[in-house]
Amino acid sequence: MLLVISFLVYSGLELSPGDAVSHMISPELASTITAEQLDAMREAYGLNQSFLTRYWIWLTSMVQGDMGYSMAGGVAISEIMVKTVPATLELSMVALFFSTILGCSLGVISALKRGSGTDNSLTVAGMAGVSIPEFFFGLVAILLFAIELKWLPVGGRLLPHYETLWDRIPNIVLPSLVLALMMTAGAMRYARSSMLDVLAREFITTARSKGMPEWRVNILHGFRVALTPVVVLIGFRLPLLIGGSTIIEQVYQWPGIGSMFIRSVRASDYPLVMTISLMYVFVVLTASLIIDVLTALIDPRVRLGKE
Amino acid sequence: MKKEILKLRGVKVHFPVQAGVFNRVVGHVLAVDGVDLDIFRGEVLGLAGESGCGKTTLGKAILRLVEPTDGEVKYISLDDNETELTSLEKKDMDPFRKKLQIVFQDPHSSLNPSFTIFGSLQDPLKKFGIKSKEERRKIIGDLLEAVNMRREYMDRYPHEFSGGQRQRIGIVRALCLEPELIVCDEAVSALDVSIQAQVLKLLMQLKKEKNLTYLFITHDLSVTEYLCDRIAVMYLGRIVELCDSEDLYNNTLHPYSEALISAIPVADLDKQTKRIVLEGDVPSPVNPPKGCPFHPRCPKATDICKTEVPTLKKYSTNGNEHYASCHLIDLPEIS
Amino acid sequence: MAKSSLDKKFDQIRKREEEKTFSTKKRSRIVNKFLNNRLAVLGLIIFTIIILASIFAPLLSPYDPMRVDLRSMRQPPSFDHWFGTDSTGRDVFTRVLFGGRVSIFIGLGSAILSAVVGIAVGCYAGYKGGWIDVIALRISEIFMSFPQIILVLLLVSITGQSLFNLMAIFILTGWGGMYRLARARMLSLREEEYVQALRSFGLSTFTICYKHMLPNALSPIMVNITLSTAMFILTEAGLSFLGLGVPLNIPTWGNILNVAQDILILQNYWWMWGPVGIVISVFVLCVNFIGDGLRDSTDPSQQG
Amino acid sequence: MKKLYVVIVAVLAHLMFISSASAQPTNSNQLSDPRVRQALCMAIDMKTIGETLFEDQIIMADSLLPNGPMKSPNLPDYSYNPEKARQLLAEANWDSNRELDMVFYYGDQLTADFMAAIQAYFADVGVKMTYRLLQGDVGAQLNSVPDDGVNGPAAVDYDLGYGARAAIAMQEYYNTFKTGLNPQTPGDPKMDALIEKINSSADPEVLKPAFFEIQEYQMEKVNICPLYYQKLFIYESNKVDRNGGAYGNAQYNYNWGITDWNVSGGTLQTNTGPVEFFEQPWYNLGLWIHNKVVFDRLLVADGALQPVGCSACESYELAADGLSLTFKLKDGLTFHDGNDVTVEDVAWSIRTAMKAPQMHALIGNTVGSIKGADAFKDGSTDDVAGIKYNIADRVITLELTKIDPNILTTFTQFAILPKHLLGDVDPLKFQQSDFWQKPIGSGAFKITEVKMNDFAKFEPFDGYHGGKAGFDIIAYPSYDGDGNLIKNAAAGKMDYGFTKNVADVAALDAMDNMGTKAVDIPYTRMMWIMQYPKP
Amino acid sequence: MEDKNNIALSVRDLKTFFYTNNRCNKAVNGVSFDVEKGKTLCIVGESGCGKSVTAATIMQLLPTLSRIEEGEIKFQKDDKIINIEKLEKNGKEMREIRGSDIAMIFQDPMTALNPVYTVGFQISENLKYHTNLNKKEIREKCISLLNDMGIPLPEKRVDEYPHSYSGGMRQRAMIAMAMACNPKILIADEPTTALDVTIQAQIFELMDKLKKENDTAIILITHDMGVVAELADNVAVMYMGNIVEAGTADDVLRRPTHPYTKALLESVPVLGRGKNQDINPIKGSTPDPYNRPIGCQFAPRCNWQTESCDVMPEITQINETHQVRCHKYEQFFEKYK
Repeated sequence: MLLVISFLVYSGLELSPGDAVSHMISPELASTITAEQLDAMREAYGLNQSFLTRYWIWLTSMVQGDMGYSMAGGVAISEIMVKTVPATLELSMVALFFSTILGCSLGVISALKRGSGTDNSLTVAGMAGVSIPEFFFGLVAILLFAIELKWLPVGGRLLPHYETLWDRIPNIVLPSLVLALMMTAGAMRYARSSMLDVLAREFITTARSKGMPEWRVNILHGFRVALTPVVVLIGFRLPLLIGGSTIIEQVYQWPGIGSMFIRSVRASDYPLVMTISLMYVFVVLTASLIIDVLTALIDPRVRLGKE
Repeated sequence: MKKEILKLRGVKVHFPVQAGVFNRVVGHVLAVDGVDLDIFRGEVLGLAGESGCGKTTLGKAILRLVEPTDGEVKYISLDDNETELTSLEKKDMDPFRKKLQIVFQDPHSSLNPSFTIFGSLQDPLKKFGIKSKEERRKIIGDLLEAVNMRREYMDRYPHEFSGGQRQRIGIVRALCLEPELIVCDEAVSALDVSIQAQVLKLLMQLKKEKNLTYLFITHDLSVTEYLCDRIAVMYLGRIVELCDSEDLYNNTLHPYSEALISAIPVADLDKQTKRIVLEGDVPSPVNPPKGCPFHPRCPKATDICKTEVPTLKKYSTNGNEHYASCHLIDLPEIS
Repeated sequence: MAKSSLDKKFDQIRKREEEKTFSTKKRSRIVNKFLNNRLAVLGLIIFTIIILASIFAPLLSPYDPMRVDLRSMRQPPSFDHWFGTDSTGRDVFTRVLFGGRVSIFIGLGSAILSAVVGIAVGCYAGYKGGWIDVIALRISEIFMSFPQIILVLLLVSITGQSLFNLMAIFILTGWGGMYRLARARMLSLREEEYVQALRSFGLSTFTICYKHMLPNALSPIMVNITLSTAMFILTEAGLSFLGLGVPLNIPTWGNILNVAQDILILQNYWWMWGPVGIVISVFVLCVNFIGDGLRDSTDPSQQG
Repeated sequence: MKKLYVVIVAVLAHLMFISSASAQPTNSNQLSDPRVRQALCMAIDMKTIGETLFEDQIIMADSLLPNGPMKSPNLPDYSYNPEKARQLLAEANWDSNRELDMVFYYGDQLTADFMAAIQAYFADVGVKMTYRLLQGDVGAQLNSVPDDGVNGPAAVDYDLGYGARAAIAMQEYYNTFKTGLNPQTPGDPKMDALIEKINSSADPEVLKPAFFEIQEYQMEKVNICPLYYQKLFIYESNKVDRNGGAYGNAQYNYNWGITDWNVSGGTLQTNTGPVEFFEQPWYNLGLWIHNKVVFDRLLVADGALQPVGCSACESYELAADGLSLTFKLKDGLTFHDGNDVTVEDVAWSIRTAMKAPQMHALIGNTVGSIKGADAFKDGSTDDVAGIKYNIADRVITLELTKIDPNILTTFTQFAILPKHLLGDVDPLKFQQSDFWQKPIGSGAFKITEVKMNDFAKFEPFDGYHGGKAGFDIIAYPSYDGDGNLIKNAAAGKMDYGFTKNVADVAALDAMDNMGTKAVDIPYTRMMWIMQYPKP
Repeated sequence: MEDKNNIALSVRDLKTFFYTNNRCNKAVNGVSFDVEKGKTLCIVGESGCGKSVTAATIMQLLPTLSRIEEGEIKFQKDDKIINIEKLEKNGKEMREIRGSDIAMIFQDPMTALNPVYTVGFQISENLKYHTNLNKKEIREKCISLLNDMGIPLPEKRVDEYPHSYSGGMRQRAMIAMAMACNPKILIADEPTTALDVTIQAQIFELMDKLKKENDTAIILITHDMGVVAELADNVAVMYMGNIVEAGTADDVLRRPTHPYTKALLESVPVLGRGKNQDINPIKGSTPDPYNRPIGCQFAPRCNWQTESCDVMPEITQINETHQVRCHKYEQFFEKYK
């Protein structure tokens, strides 16, 4: 699977105009560089070899655990990854955490109060949450909280002298909240419908027939079962989260994998684009694996490997 | 003289069981595990058994709605031509599809909710050469009247009908190509008792009018007894007993049939008998027990039952042929 | 004991029932249910208004969306310019209307086309199974193992920016979801008895799956189309933020909203981004409402 | 018959409007007709655009060359004149169905608005035009030169291009119009001769008439349409006091007296910090903050980039014939790691610059004119004949094969890099060295902390010959023209920087804590016009 | 009627209406019956007749869009009579009755057990809320209950999840859950419909045993006259929200007095009567609950319909135990005697 994807991405990049060398030359200075110089650079970077050869070289070194070097700066890609991946993970995990908690609880409340004013307003708010373009939302949040009210920083992740975790929290608040709010809406809708689904099931009646208090019926029997599909769906939304973080990273100057990806795509930095794409795929596949494990933990039917 | 319409020889249907990350096949459900059966023209053959015994799968295998894994299904035409159905190409199957039809159990899923009755039914007619729309409408209209429904109903949607009416439309569908054999797959099981009787009567009446043969699949032995000429009892993919319907009740040979009959509650206070309560559940058809598949639950099981698989042998009761597969029958076997 | 609002409603219904004055309008249950969903109806109304306004944009506005009037740049909303003017003096209201044409075309067009592709493949693969299914499944997995925006970015940078390319990319990335949905639906429909009945007549695969089964799979697909319309419109806006969306010479909602990147404009010229921001959000919201309403009304498991 | 008519019209037009340029298309591309090009120039009301879109922050342009002593007083007037434009187009039989394809490479909103304005003005005179932002390999899409430098066809596919040319040396504006070097303009022997002329001397007085002539000739032919001269805007927060330090062309290096600045709070926050690596300083000479503060140069320039004296050198001497230049290095210079700066380092830097591909044209021209450079480049020698040095005396002499009018300017910009750290690097992969993760120079500030992508911290360097600054610098990774500048400035995260975007200026001026200062720079925005036949 | 002390539960003129889709469905429209201690009352009827709603009403387990309109449900709890219909739906008192005094088992044991908890946990919940046993005792009790229900290896099975149980075992587990607190009344809503006949026989055996051992009154809801014949002490036949005939099993099965009861009995083939038995279908089909006939609900399908049937007939007491809701019962009774 990864192999096929890597080949497709590599061929795709081959089709895009220009290569890394031509991107190293800024347009305003481009006319001053001679063709010989460019060819010399191409040779130095091995770009004059045939497409398949380059792919093979890339693939074999990748298999050996050598991610290669970014073309633009010659920095080892593993080093870039070490710097950018934690940033993105930090952002998306915080967002995922908040959105899941918030989304699930609001969704459950909404389902339990089905048809009430609370339910309706939560539904509308949730819908509104997924209907606003996220960069717009992010920018307005910056304007409001960072520039007008000056409560929070405008962006960035690490600052000099900001050593402790506590120092770093203000920086993550805005981007993660914006990202989380966009996610919450989705999680809430899933939680609500899943919960409604479960509440209509017969074992809820069974639980009630045992004379247990409502909270126990709803939470222990209802929510616990509703959780499985919610976890699965949140897992499926993980790619969305990672994708969403790309734009949020841009808005908040968050030095994560997303902004790195955009830069490397623009610079046709093949090795970097390849590695990041594959990493994305890897993350998505890992996520689905984790989801499988999680569902197994939550749902005993899956745990025992039976239907 | 009785003439066969279908001959089943060693029919097996095995479904692969997939599991694990790579969906590897880890075993097979032996849904039907070697069935020999003759169906005679003009008879009603009941196929009875509990859920999971393979009776429905067998019915569908005859029509090749599921592909048999092994074995032969032979169709014998009126002029005694034998055709082996399971080895036919899909398109060569068409002339026989006309002869063999099926009525399903669930009146809710057996009709396409997006089409009117006519819309659902016209495509098969079209396929089998009835080109003009008027003609198709006439055929369907006539059949609707034959099942005591109004001709105009063909332009209504399924949700406008009650369960019993839908089941009758299902019968119309099976009848529209003038088949010779109809497989009734639990055709009345999902109906309320008051409706069930209507449909049963209708089926009997149609059989007489149109000279049909039924393979009547059901779990309800009282219905089988009422309706069928012969009954085959299945257990875990095999036929354990096959005989005239009256003999099954009066001269039961197989202990499973016996238990089954006794377990059926009878709405007659004068006929209450002692229940034979079987222990445990039907074993999984993925790993059927060794020896006689029934032995773990059989109250009469002996050592031989645990090791040797009994075959279907021919006996005679009441002067009729009576087949059963049990080691413990002390009747003389007829060759 | 004071009567709850639910009780009062019950009393009303009962009274109506006993006086036989309940409405007996003959409408399909689905339409009825949809119409009972106030949000969905509201969504449908606003959706229609926005679409009609976009279609009839030239009739609604005396201005040309491309007409530059540098001497009247950045004017606040007035009677002449309902939404004010932008940095080159173009009428924002007109641009929003014309931008809507393109944005809605991209959103709805891509959603419908990707649905067509997804359904065509999904129905067949879902019904027939076999190697076609395996291959289509693998291909869709490849597309779906990328976060969508990442894949779009990658493809945009490969193919270059143009309206056509963008739609093609949206279709390429969007068909997988539809395919899976159609496939899953087909897999469950395949077990329905009417399908088996059709098979027992030996009807062709094409007739069975596209004529008889497809209509029953349409409602979740419709819901999905609305949701992907919303998503594509938002993605288009996101891409123009990254500078990889529709070329700037074509006004789209994303391109118009993009001026908000400039903090100066964001702070001082609200009319240049406010109305279009609201229009995008409201439109997407309406589409979502409609989708939700459709989902509820076509879902037999939920009563209301 | 039709042909005859065309000829007559052409002759008439020739007589009436244009004195020397031939008033008819030279090839199948209608844009090769000078009347069309003139019309396009006259169709754009740059004055209004300047006053509105550009908030009065631009200077009208009448030729490629910026205003100054070299500017010819006799340039033709192509200011806004729609009637004349229409008339010229009519004469040239402009095909009103043709849609011109304008390309540009700036992603900002202002440029997009500018393009929309030009589109509108063109439409007004009956010329259809669409515009698109180039993606991917911009250089190749913009600047590929046709194989046949006279007849084409064009190697790239566009009709008009919006872009800019910045130069320190005035010759740089014209050198690319030589036959076979220009992607849009077909070669012309007269132009070649004029270019030869402006490169023939280092003496401004000698060059002046040559520049007049080439300007006038080019504007007659209108092979580009000058739009405006860009100003550069230096912004500073109220924490910064330059203490008399000069303001100049901040894209390059000049004497700005940073060691004397006062920065309240002791930390100067700025942008243009590194993203993945520090860019080597020979390409974008002064664009990044580290270019300016981490490295030292032999000479120093003033704000207008004229060489004004020594920086790392004790003294220098340019021979009267202009073919030999000698530097003597100051004593006691060290790199930030404590190693001495020697003439060996200078010589190695020059040699490496001959081979390294990403090189500013100014430096490329200078090092290329050193004796033996060609032989060194093609690998036939290991040494450059024209570089002679004595380590002990700290003296280095460069011998040239031809006059380089800008050689002193070059050494105000040419950073001296440490040989002991970079000596083993393949010049072709110069940028790929690990060195650029945390480079070491001999400039006023040393890099002490780098969090790539987040920030880089610079502290004053004790061993700098020009004195020690009293503040640290923190550089964030954002650059000229991105939206983050304004956000960060508004949040008080920006104390110094420069921009060329007038939209930024308006935003910055609106802030209480920020101020901007405009600097005239040689930076011409223009419209390229494709005169080769279509590919 | 018999000694009042013998009555565990008494339902009088109960009406429960449903309000879905903005319509009112009179699902239970005036139902009265008594449940005797230690006896089995079978409520029999076709789908949609209101028999399950009646059960849910007694437990106050109705869905949101429905309510008890009128009537009384009197439950005798330790010499106290409690009016269940007056209790708050999920209030404390109702919860105390549920599961401990009145317990219920459902039609489909596949869906009635929560798939994510062990069977032991689900049984113990009942004990936790209605007894003072500590954890260890609860566990022991669970195991002994499972053992009583005839589940092999209860020590092991108690920690297994429902999906590893077979259908019959699940229903046994359900019964164990219901019997955990020795309820006075066990409501069984079609407990064997989803099961095979051999398993059904096992379950009936078990219920019979429990009834005898614990003196529990059972309300058994079924559509199968055969089940009634086998298990019932008393029978109530329901049609379209009303009880049309009630009495002892003997009364109703041997001397059916209502045309509907009679028709029901005649429409199913009886095992052992062979091919020649006569079955008589009931004409037409069950009416649309939103479009009910006026008067006697069965009239349109009844062979004995007259004009007087346009008025809903009153309940008539034929003898001490046998009652019927029909205008013509006398002729009918005569004719079929």
